Amino acid sequence: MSYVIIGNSVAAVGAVEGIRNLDKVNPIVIISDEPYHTYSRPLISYYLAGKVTQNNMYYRGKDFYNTNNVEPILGVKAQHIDFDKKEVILEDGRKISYTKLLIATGSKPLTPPIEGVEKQNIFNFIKLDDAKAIEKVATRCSKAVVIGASFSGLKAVEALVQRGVNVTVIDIMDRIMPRVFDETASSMALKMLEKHGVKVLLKASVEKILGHQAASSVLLKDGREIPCDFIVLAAGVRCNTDLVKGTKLKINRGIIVDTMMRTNIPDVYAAGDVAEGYNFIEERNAETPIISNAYKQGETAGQNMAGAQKVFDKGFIMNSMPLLDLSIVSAGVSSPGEGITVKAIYNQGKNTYKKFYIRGNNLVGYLLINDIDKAGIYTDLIRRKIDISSFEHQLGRDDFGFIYLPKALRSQLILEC
Amino acid sequence: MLLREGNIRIPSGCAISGIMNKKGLLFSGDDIVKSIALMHERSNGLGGGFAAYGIYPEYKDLYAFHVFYHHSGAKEDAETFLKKHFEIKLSGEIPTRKVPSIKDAPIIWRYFVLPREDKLMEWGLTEEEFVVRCVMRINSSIDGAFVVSSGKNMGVFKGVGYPEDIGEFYMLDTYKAYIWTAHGRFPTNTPGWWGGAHPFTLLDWSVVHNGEISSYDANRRWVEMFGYKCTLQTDTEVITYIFDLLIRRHGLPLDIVVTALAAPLWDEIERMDDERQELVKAIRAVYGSTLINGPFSIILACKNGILALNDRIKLRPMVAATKGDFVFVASEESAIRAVCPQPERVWAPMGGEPVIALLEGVEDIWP
Amino acid sequence: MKVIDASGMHYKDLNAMIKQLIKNNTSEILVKNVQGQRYIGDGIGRNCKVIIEGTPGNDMAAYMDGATIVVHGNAQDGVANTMNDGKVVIHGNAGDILGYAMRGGEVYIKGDVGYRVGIHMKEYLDKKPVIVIGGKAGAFLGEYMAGGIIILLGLNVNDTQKIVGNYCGTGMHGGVIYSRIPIDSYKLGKEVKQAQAEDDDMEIISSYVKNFSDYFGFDYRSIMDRPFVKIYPYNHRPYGNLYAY
Amino acid sequence: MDKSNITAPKRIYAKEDVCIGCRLCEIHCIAAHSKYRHDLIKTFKKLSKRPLPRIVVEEDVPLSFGLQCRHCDDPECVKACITGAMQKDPKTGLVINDTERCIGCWTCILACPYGVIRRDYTNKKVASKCDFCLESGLEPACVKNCPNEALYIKNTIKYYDL
Amino acid sequence: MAISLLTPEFIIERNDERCIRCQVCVRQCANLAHIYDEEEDRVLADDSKCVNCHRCVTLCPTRAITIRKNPLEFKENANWTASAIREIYKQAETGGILLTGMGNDKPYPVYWDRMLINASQVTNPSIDPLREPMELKTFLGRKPEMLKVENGKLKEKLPPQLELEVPIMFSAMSFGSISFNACQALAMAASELGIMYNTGEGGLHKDLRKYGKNTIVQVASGRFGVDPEYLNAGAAIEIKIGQGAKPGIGGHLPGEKVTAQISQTRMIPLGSDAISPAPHHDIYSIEDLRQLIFSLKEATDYQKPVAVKIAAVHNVAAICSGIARAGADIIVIDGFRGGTGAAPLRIRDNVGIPIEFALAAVDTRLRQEGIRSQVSLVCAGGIRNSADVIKAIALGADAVYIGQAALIAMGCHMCQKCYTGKCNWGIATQDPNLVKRLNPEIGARRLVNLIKAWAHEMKEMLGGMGINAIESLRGNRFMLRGIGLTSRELDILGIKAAGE
Repeated sequence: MSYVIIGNSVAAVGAVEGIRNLDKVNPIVIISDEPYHTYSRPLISYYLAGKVTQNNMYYRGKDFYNTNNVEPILGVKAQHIDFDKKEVILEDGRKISYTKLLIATGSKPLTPPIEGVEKQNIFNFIKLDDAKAIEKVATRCSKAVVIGASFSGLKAVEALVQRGVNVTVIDIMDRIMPRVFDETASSMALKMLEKHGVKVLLKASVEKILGHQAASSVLLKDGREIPCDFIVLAAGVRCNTDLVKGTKLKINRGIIVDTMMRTNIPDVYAAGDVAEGYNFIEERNAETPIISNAYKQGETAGQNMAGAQKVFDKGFIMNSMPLLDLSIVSAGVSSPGEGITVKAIYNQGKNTYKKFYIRGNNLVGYLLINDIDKAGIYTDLIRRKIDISSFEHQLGRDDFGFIYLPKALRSQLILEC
Repeated sequence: MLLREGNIRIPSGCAISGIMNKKGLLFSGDDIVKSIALMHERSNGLGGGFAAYGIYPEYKDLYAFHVFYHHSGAKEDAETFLKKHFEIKLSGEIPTRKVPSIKDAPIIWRYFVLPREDKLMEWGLTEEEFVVRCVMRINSSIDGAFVVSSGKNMGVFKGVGYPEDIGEFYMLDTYKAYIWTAHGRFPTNTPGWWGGAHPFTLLDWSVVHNGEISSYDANRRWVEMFGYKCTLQTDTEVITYIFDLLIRRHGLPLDIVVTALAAPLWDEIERMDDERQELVKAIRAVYGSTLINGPFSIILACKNGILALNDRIKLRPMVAATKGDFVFVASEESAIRAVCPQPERVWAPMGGEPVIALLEGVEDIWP
Repeated sequence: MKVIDASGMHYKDLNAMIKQLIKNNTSEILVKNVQGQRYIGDGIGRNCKVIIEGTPGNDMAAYMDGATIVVHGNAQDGVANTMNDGKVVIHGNAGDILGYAMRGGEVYIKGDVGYRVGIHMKEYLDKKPVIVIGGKAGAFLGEYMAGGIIILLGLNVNDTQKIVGNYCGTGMHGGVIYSRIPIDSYKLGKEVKQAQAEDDDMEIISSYVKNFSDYFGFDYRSIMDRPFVKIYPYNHRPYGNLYAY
Repeated sequence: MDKSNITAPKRIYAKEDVCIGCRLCEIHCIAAHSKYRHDLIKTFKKLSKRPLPRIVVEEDVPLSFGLQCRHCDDPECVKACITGAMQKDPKTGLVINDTERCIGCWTCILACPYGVIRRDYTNKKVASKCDFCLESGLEPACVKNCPNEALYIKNTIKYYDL
Repeated sequence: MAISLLTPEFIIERNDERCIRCQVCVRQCANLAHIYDEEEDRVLADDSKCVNCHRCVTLCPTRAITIRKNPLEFKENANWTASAIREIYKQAETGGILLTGMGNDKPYPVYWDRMLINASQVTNPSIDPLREPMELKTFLGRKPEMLKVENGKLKEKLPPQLELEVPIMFSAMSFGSISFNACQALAMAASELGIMYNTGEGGLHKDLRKYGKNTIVQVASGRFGVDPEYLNAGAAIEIKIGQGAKPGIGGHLPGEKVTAQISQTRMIPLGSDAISPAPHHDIYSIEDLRQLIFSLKEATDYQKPVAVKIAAVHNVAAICSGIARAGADIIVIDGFRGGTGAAPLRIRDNVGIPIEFALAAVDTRLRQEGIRSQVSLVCAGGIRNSADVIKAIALGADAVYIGQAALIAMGCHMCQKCYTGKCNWGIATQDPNLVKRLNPEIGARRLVNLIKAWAHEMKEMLGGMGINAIESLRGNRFMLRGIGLTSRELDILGIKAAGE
């Protein structure tokens, strides 16, 4: 019996811990093209901002592989998988055979089809190496253009601002973080970004990137030209399915898995950003590229690989994003839809915003800005599909908490920890 | 002037001894004097006394009144009262010997009487109750007169002095009885009043007692509700009344009375079976005020026999012995061996465990 | 139906006998020759009818909790004292403090009642005690009354002034007294007011008067042929300002 | 699940019927986690930047109760943590945030079903939560100082037996 | 509004060096005497609202608060004392009856403190209660004059008795006058101690029915909550005629205290006044009392002892004789120091007599009539410690009731403001925000501790007297001596002077 995991991020760690929960003996091999000990990708913006050192980015302790009896094969890309022979073929030609295989290759950046995008000083922002590369050019008073006011784009903006870089953000949409923010939220963020000297250009599409070898400015379709020393691309990510494209492994946007993280091929599992698991709010398979999800999927896959019968069917999107002065959290549904009631409370004085998406008797999504300390309770209401009808009117209170839950529910939740 | 018994409560310690022949065989007072004399150290010369049953066989149907008079006026008053309520069949001075240590003896007189029929009718009482009331009347209202004993075929001989001297004084060697009890007294302070010596009696009952009970006033105030007057304020007196009330008037069997006076402890009661528990709880609930609390060992005597009893946690000594038809009880074993060197059985009864000796053929200590 | 001849019986024995019969599920008991035996029906919680011939003693139906007692004769004092539920029908007069602290059930008296009737009557949730008096009532009717209904019919009263004694409703802080004859205001306690009974009042009155007429053979229509008045408290807190805080 | 692996933690529970809303638990919690360790006067008089209370009294008069980290068996915050700072100690069963590694992304706040993790900006931006007064020998200051015994510690082994 | 002439009685002193602005005091004062000034970041005090209940003092975590009597003086006047003047101001401002709470606080002599207890020396032994048996068990209830025993068995069962492990009970305190949590604490403690608590006239809450074995249910003039189920729910029934704190007058629970729970328990509508008339309107004479006693016995099939509680008044001995003869199984006498949730000040301070005299007089009288042993005697009203209990029993009581001592054990600080309903200790209040301050478990524990401590002390005193069963102390007046008493007082108490 041998376990092989392709990928070395959160899903992989979850899998190792899931396997080791049940099987302390059989070897585990981790294969990753990155040369690093397992680290947390979202930390790259903090790394870039100078808030964490590389040493503090490791998701688990230095002895993680050792204590868990894992053989890491790092800095070597997996080239191919022979599902019939149950072998993983590495780029250096090595063949690693497996009894159970987990594919946890994560996601990769989308490169927008812009002229000049191949020039130097244009970076993605997804891996540690990306951050390390940006670190070199992002000097004080340098000028940066970030393309894409998305989650990762804004995290890059934050990091750059904190490094003293002059930043311009460009997005084609009329508001920032369009998938999560509405007009109100967006304008709160805009106001804050402006305060920090960030220029935000909305409804702006990039015509091309100018410069000799290196990018020197961005030309917009409306003719404006934004000079810059470097560019960060944050146009989004997609599942990194390169390894298995064209095989018999079933793929949609990501690798399709059931609630036990099994793919269509026996003994092959997938977890994390690469997988398209069950999203219980949307009640269909969809990517839910967030850490807790990746961990739980990995853990579930690991346990099942070790012989358990675990199900993880509680996947849904949630995000926390401290953005300079704002604390932003969201979970579940983030835009109005059929059968969904939206309640929004904006408190200008306190500069807080709360928005709830309610379907029937259930909370299915929310967005909070600044007043976020009780966010997890809302998340749990979503996760447990709790009937909120008796206290729905209390949801938006500033002091919302367990005290406003019905006594029976409250006691039940407190007991079930 | 020092107050005497009746004016004040005087605690005292003592020695007690009792001898009984269960066949009713009469024997002289020599033994009891010898027995009590052995415990000389337990007395202080301020009181000694004896009760004897079976001493007046020829007058056994008459009440024998032993009376102290402290002056002749008292005798006149008392005799007027007696004549009014009783037929006096015979009377006379109780014979005594001169004993150097016995001083200040009162006039000691003896009457054999029967209640007058017309008075009985008039008072509407039983003969016994009538006698009790009359004795209490004399003791409480005729100054200088004190009825020492008033039972049938029995009598009490007591006074101020060591018991052996009192025995000598009353010439007890000349009497024969089937029950003898004796008492040597160690009062804490007293001018020495003859009436205050023990035994205390009522009708046939006599009690000798060792110890000072702590429940005295609770006991006293309870029996006084039933018409008794504790004129002496002594433990012996109140114990006698409790026995009289429970046995004679309430008609309770002796074991119930013992359970009331030396009640089992609650943890003991908890271990009893349900029926017994209910009974004992009821006894403690109803007769709680008769619980004699504090140190005591007593010998209750009446014409049917004797009962010796210790307090329930045995704060006072008591030894019992048997030989043939004889039963002995005393504060010390040596006091028994002084008159019966080789008893068949000697034992120290446990706290609250009664020693009962009845005349052959009788069922209970009363009637 | 079981019959008990109560002549010469002590109340303790009589009541024990009645209780035993009820325990054995007797549904109707006739007690003959009752003469002053107290506490008949006290605390009885079962559905059962006790018919009394004679003069029952005091505290009849005290703490009663559901039985029915019919008295053929007059009743003495303390009928339905602290009664919780059940029915008492008296074919005659009744004495003082009838229905003291009564919480539920109904008492119908064909004739007159004594002093302090319905004193401290109360009500709670579905419990609403009712006293219907065919004749007149003594003073202090409904004193401290905290709930329930007293209906005073005054059927035998020639002098309307005499339908009730003085201090009617004094200290009253709940419930209502209906009277078929208006009561002179000097007879009322300062805590109550008098008004014409309204339609919903008349509805309440009529249902009980119907029972009354059925029990005692009166003509329902002629009783209801005139408007009633109601006496009710100004508020539930009559002594709110009595104290210095 | 392999039960032998899990140490049943002790948990702090509130009796809401007798919580008097005095907030002494919060006050003592602050002091217990300040550098003056339990010295209330110094903590409050000398420190302008004080730790946050890790127990939060919720109040909707007359109801009130304190709530703090449940140290869940299957902690959402640990799984959500992007740095690995939030860990469940296998020995004590406690969920402890390593504030050296925490970077204040608030993902744990987003995940905590009880809303008992708070943003602490006092020194470094970190998530603040109950540590069961680990450094005071696992004698939580809130429980020790509740004047009405409204907080109590219960071993939850029973829960595992279910 | 015209100015009030009433100046603050107390002054709240706050040591600013110690105050950490935690505002516990602000949150804890139901009288709003503490105010937090956010602008100044200071806690201020409104002295006029302080009742000196010590809640803030006790809860302040830095002990920054103390409360003093306001040193402000009126001109010295032996007749017009400060309280006399203040009472006039209060009445002149409101036109109302002065109300007060708890027992008479006037400096009348406390006769308990003028009686001394005996101990054994030499002539009989004292007993060591730590190692030797020492019995406090007490039965309350009617006793037959004598037992009838046949073949070693009881011929007739005893009438129903209350069996107490310690001759102390918690006296009647109604749900209404005190909080549910206080009632529950009393019930829990009574049940653990094997003694009784008393519902007072407030009915019995359904959650407390499980303590029935240790409950005395009271029937008072208001008959609140009285139905057959209630009467049968306890171990005994007590008819309340009077109360030591307010003999001769009724009670009155204002509507605002009639909360949902109280309304349920008393079986009256929410928010309506609960008025207890001064008399039972079915008792206008002693023979009527007999009628009520026996109606209760009838309703409970003679299974429950019936107690009758009266206030100690001038003719108490004769009244008690009547009560005993009316069929009461237990007589309760409540002395003029008895507690109350609310009483008119003038009544409390001027009506009634000391329990010590009342008890002695009643015991003596019942013994003179030869009926003392048939009825149990319970005394109440200002029993403060185990020595008071011992003295009461030696004077003739079978048991005592404690009310105020129990409340103090639960946290009462004797501020005497029970009638305001704002008891900061959660005892005399129905405000749910205050009620929860009394944790019933803590309350019960403190009560149990108190009674156990007293029981222990009583055993020590009994042991000293050479007595090992409490019944041997009952009426054992030889165990008492008076000090500083006139011979008339000694006579009434039936005791000798110290040294006699």
